[in-house]
Amino acid sequence: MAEPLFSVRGLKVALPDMARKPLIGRAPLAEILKGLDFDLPKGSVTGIVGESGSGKSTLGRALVRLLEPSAGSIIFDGRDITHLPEAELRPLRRNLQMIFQDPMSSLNPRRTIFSIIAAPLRQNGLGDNLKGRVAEALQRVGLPQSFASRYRHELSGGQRQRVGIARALALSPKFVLADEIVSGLDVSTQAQILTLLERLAGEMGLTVAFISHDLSVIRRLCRQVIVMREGAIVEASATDTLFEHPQQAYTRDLLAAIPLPEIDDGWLLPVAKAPA
Amino acid sequence: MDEARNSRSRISRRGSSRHGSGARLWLAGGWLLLALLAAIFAPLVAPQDPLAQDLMFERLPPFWMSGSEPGFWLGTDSLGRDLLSRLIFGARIAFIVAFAAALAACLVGSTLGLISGYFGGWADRIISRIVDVWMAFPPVLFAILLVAVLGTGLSSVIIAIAVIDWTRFCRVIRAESMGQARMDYVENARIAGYGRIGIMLREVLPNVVPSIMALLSLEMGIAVIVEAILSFVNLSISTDDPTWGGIIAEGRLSIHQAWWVLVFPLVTLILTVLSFSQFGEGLKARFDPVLR
Amino acid sequence: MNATRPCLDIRSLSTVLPNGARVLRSVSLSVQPSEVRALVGESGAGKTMIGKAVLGVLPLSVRIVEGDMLLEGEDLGRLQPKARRTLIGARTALIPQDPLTALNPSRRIGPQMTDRLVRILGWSGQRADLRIRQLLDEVQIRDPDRVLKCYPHELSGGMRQRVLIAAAFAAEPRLIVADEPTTALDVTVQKQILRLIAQLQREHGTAILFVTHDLGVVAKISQKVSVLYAGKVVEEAETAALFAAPQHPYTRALMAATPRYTDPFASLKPVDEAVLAGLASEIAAADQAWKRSHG
Amino acid sequence: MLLQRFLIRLLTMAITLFGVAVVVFVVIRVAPGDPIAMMLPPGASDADIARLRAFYGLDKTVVEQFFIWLSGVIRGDFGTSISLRQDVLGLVFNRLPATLELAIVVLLMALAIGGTTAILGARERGTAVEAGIDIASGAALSIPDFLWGLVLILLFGVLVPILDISGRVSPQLDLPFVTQFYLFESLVRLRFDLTKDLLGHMLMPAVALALPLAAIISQLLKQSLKEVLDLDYVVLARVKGFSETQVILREALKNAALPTLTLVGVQFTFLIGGTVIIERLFSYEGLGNMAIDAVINRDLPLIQGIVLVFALLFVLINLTVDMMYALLNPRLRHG
Repeated sequence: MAEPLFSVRGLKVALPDMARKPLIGRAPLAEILKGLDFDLPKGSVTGIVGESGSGKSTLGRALVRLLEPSAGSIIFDGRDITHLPEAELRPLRRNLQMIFQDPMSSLNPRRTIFSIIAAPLRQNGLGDNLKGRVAEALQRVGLPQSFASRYRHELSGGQRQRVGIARALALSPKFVLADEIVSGLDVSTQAQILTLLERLAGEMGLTVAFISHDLSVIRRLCRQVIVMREGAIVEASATDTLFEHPQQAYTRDLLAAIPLPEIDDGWLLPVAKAPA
Repeated sequence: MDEARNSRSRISRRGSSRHGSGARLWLAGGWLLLALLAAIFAPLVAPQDPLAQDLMFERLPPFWMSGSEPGFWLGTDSLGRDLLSRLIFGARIAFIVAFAAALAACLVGSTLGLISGYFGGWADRIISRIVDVWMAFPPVLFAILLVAVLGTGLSSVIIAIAVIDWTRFCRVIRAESMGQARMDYVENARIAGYGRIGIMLREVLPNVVPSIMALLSLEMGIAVIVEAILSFVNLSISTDDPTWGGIIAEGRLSIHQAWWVLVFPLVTLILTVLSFSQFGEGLKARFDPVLR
Repeated sequence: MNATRPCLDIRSLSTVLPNGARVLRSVSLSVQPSEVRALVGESGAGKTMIGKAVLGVLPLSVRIVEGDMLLEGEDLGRLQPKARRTLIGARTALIPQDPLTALNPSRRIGPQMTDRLVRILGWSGQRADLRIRQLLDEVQIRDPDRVLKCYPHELSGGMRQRVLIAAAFAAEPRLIVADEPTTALDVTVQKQILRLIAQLQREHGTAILFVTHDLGVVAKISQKVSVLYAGKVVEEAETAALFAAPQHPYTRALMAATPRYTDPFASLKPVDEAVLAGLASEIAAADQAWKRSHG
Repeated sequence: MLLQRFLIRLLTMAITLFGVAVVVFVVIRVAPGDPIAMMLPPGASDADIARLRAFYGLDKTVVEQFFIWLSGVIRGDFGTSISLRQDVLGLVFNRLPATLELAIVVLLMALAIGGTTAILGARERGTAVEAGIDIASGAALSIPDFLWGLVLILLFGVLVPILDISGRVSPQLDLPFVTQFYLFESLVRLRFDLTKDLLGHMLMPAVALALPLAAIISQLLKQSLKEVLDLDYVVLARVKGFSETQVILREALKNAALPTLTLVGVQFTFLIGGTVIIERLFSYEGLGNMAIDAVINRDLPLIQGIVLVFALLFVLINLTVDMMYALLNPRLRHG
């Protein structure tokens, strides 16, 4: 087996719970992630799946160190990045990229697509031949060169998400976090974006953490899956194993709850025991 | 009071997105340009010496009324000074005060608002507390007090207006920066390797610039009014220089004998204030192609 | 008897935006009593707008330019606004998309559920209260006393959606418009909610116009389906027949694009350019014809 | 929860007031002029000046003066006015009712005008009615109260002279009042002739102040209403069969009013600030008018007293609004 790119042990993240914040003083901390252990193997796509409140997005943000863990360790490419301060992280950022869920909010409305894609290049010492590199990034995601001079609002949803991918991949990073990148898109666009990511990940040998609430999508894209619930890992295994022989009741419930696009008269009939 | 500040900024936002901006922008800009040119070339365009008193010509009515004298288009005041010339020279003071005071208030307020909104934490707490204290002063009284303390004069007026009105910028820009700081592209910039100041200048600032511009224009109008109010209570510039507020104060006294001494500066002032606020909103609408 | 008079009959409905663009393009469809008809399409297909048009809650900018809507034989377009409102209030209900914004945050659940019964239908408060409790029981809410006194923010998303379903069925409407009622929910909650809607629909014999973007949901809940693209019905069929043999190329493409974990490599197929080109010319032809006949 | 919120607001209020006291004290002491010299006839001896300085405490250091003054303020002793030679608190209380009456009339006027136009505009959204309301409120908002005051003077004082342009009450009238709340007392005593005269004096300054405030209430509430009217629960209410007016009044108004409420509070404080120049313009004998005289006469104790009373009014208004907000918002009430 290949050496893991990420090695995570006992990872805990606690965030201030603003709902319970007293009027004076700090909000109490709520433990979002309750001690996670897992590895992300190099050069493959790992799915992280869970329902809302499972902590999957928090986990993603901790991996790329937008959040600082409260306990445990994150080893990235042999280096402990658990508590690295922002300034020391900056040289590593080139290899820790992210594609956001909502391209509307993740692309600055006042910058051209060129400027958006060029920013990480410039900031990471790849400022030479910017034009060429941006052109290459656009071409890689199947966008015409003329898009370089456009703004966010001049693009469709699918095109925006392509820009998000182009920007993240322009640096040829070792790791990319994809956080629910198709959940706002129509199925036809979703299929395009996912096949694009699938192809690029294969071509560039990327390590990807693919966060999604949709197990159907995960099955196609990922080599292994981590199922999360309430800040803990329910089950983690190779994709085929998970789908063919789910070990945990929760995983089986999740699978059974997906409405497949095929006729099944029994699906909606109440089962003997009331749903939990 | 956060809610209040947020909704304050919402007013300026909603105004801009609704109406077409073209006609407003041109009308408002046209008047301001006219007034500005008159101010710059005042000695050339003013038909009379604004300070020349002539008791033979006191309270002459405007040109279309009987008893008017050629050359005194808008009539004269109770000392026989030409009203049009005084208005033209008054525009000089009005514009100097408008530009200088509004820029100073803008610079201080926007910087503090940006820092407060983007960085949050202690910086925000301290700045917000100062803003609260400032907001507890009646602004006009504060301005009058400051000018009384600093002594009358152009620079006192400018300083007083900047000192009372920086909070307007601070409040709005703080609220907008807070909204910006929550956007994903701020995190995206961190992912790209930018530091905090870099993100503030690169990602946040460009998105609040339209608001700053609209506020700046609005503030210029307000500065003109505050200057007029200060002149009105006889606390602005030295009494020799004609100011719009000073003319209004005279007009208020002789209102039953010579209404025009009040009407013309009042109309000038209203047009100017309206133009500044509409110009700002129009600019904002024009440079905000990316709403939503 | 049932087949002679549909519960809802929409005939050639077209709407336009202020700039003259057509949003709905001569949509015709009908819902028989006790039938669930799904309206499926991607964003911009106009599926939500059809439901809003029926209920008379279109955005102000959208104008109906042609077509009739018959609710149990009554032509909605010919009624006075007041009579129309009362008719819609008495015979229809809406299950909205987002349970978070569908309840008034400053009113307690109880009055929000009973106000239609009391103030529009003229029931006594006691009768309305009994009715609501009965429905809450049907949607498996076991502590009605507490729930009725709650403010919306005190309930979870799934609970709120149950409350909304109970309120929708309370007045025994003939037709319910369900506008993506499970899109905002997690899959496990979605399954429970779909199950509840199906169960109540069967027991009360209500017709449902079920708006969704998810072919999976269509397959599970509906008997008939209309596939929409750009405000036009491109295919209409019995649900079973549609999934057995989709006729229109767009329907086939949509099915191939929908992910299926049981068959990962046969699904998630990007829509073919040729299909989209075909759709575009179909829409253009329809618009030309419409322009000719409407000058 | 509510009580805790209240106590914390009280604390921040105290901090704000202390800040105001410090700022005004510092600003005034920077003044180059000597107030004592202005009080005495030109030939006064140095000894006289020194005696008077000692009487007003002006011979001590600024810090000492501040704490002497502050301890007095806490005991309710604001010092003695230099120009009027009377107790500052007495002077302030004598003038405050006039300003409060004006402010309350303005607020009621603005709420009535702003509220109705907002509801009307929201109900008739997208029509010429709304466009008309927008233009009117835009104009009312862009022109400051000072200019509105002048316009009104020209219109109703000169062109059609039907209103009094100066003072609070006609001087020839015989006033039976025991309090300074003339308007209120005239109503209680059923002396409607006096009410009429008082309102005749108050109308123009009140309208001048109310126009911008009404415009801002109207714009904000209308915007807020329109946002709420697009929400699902409002759509649901329409489907239930309620009419648009019922929908606005029953479902939308309360939720739309909440965000507007805090803003009305802030605007009301601006309004009280605006009374200063409007009172001056109409020679209305209120606190603001006295404040300008105090500044011109360099009457330090009086200025300090008035500014502090204004600041107290401001924070009290904010406190009231904040508490109302918390009371009306179920999330905060039960949180």
